[in-house]
Amino acid sequence: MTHAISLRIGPATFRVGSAWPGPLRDLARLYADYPAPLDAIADYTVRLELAGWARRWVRPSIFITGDHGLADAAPMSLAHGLLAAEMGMNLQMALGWRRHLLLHASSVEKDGRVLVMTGESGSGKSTLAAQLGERGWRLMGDEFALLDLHSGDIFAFPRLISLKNRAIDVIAGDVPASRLGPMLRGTAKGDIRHLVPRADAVARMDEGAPPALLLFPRFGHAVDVRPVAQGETFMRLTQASTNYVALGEPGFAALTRFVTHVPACAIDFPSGDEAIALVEQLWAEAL
Amino acid sequence: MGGGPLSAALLVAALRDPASVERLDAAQWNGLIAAARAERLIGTLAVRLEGRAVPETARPLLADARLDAGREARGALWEADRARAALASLGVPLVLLKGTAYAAAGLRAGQGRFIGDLDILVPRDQLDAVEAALFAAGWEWVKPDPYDDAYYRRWMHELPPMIHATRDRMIDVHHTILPLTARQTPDATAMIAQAVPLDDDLHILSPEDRVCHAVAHLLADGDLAGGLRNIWDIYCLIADLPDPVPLEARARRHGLLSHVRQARRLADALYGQRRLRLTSWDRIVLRRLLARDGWGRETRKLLRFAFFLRSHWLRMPPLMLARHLWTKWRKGHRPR
Amino acid sequence: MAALASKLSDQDQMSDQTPQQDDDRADMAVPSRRQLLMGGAAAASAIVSIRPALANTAASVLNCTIPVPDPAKGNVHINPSGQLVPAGTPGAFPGTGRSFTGEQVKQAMRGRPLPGTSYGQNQAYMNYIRRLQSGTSGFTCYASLQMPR
Amino acid sequence: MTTANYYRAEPQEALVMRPLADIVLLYHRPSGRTHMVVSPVPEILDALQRDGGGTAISIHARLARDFDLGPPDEALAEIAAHLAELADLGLAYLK
Repeated sequence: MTHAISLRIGPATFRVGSAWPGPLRDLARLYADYPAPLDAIADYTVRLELAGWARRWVRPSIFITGDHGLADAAPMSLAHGLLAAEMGMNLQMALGWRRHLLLHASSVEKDGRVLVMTGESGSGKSTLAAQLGERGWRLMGDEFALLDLHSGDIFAFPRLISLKNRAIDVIAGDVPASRLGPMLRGTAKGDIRHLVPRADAVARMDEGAPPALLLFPRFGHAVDVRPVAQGETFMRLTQASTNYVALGEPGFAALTRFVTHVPACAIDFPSGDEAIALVEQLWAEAL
Repeated sequence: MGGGPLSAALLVAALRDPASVERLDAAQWNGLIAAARAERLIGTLAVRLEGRAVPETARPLLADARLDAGREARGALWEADRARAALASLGVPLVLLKGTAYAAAGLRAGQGRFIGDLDILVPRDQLDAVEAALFAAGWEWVKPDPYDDAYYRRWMHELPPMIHATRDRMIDVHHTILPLTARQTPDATAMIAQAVPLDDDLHILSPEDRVCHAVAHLLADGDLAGGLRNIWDIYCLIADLPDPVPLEARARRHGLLSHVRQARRLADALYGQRRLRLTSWDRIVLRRLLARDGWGRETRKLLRFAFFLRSHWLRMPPLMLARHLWTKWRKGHRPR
Repeated sequence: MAALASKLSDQDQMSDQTPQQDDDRADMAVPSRRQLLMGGAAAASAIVSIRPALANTAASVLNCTIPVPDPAKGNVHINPSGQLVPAGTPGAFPGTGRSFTGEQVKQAMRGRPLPGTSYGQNQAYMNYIRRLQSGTSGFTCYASLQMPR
Repeated sequence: MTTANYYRAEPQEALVMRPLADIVLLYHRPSGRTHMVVSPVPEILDALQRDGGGTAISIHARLARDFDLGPPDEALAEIAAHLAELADLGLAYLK
């Protein structure tokens, strides 16, 4: 492929190839301060290919593929090239990662312990993690949390945070432009702008820590807190993990230890501010 | 544009001579891994490289692949056990084929192998009973399309594929090993008669028939998709033959002698000592098999398409091919 | 899961000991002659098997589309219950010739009709999508949108 | 669902059982599958494993010693239904 870049996010190294230079220029700028890959051997190859032979000139659009791919993947406009590259990397992790139990969850760390938040996209887990990341917590990831199969610690996958729609105004306002990606309008999930995690979160991305609290956030509802039983927590986490079944018994043991050690609550909140107050209160109670 | 040497060549060299990987640089490792994943040989490669000096960053990746392969084999054996339980009441000899058979018998060809669907061979006259028993045990048709169904029943060597409702695993029930229309007509009854029991229910083909089946599946039927994996199977199966002589006679009996000889040459050229003389047709097949670049992408598209057409051609006589393609074309099948 | 949950609600505490760490067999000692909950012969299943959530999360990290109907099926129409019928069957809807995105189908599952469809068309298309089976294009995308079965 | 069907138990080392506060988790090594179970399934499995196998009748008798099972005919039918389901999942083997 004419253009290529290697980068490391947490424990995973990616080789991203592209038929166009644009997406890789954005990646190079936004991932500039990330610790470099140990060498050029990549855990995964991502390919941003032409979505059809005419697509180089006529309405250029990208077909995302790589070591792992989805036949049903929708072509994406070149204007959303950075998002396509991020999705390509996420897809390799979702379909291929085996070194940790992969949870579709955001995670932040404070005082050496980790708060994990899981829920469908649109539940607010990513925005909440991004906000906490700007308020003294160390952001570990807004999309994937890595549960270590031996220690039970959570490890970071601090990819670029994807701020969606309203969250862009809430957060982008008070962060330096150098930490912001281009405004991507009209993607399948609305407007998206990528935010680079803070410098210390990037520098400390290899530091794991034990989980202390699991939350199931739900944006847009009256404030409410409900404990979630271990059985239901276990079931919901197996559905929020793309590699639980693939890991076999080590996955079973790691998830069983997690649900028997980490208290879980469902929290509803109408807006970000209530959410942060609620989280800080529950965090204090959990310790 | 190709991104370094053809990665498939790197993959074949690494399987043939594992020590050679110690001379690879990072770019070549990336090509090797991309090709191994695209050809679904990453597990086989990882098992083959166990104990070799590999770069620090490649070690966890290969370890993951070995663990995956182990779980893959267990999943395949569990499917075989479920099929055994479903068919136990019929008293039908259940012959495992391909990957599941190699894993069940602990053959070298099964080590690290990607397995995927469960393939079984049953006597043709038991097909309806087997189909009913599988339905009762929770399997369903994958594609309930009447045209495909009739086509499969009349011309194909197997039932239409079935999938288990809750386990999401597929099963292919064969009553012979080549489409009825293919020129070669292997003797499935003889294969079942010579099958080797693994335990009181499950059987696998005899050593010679295992080679013949793998060859039939690859050369006579396939468009060589997964060819590198199939030839690796054949290379291992031939190497494990207690005595090479009976293979020729068995191949002749199944009408596959020329194909078995070609497979032997290809296996030797890719994975062996590379001493056997190749025909020009062999070289074309090898060019098709090695058509993958350093990014894991398929290259030589025209050559690949030619083999795609060939696979349909081999499957049925010309007149029927025209009607089949016309029906599919009318129904909107466009080769992607 | 609902069946299991209902059984849980009136299930008294299994055993009050704290969950052991790594001992292989939990001790089934039961202090008193406890009433073992019997839901009757037609008891809802007391076993829920975990299924791979691969599609569920994979496609949520990637936009996907569902062609209605699968172009490989040729020019067929869709009857109200979502089955493919020969073109021109009365009461059936023509295929759209376009694909719906995962997001649009997810909204439709929550009541907002598929864009550009009449009420009847939307019902027929959603029934078609619900009947998708592995091997038909769009199945992985659809499987990924469902809550755990 | 005859109550006289004899089911052989899975060997003990094939099953890992972990009780949670409200449910019992079951990992079945040969299939690599995880199941979540509530009473009476863990008790039935345990009885099956203690004897290496059993029928709905024998298991009903064994459970009746430790538990109050309610009307016998209903309990027998449910135990038979669960045994059949366990066999479907490969957690027991119908002889």
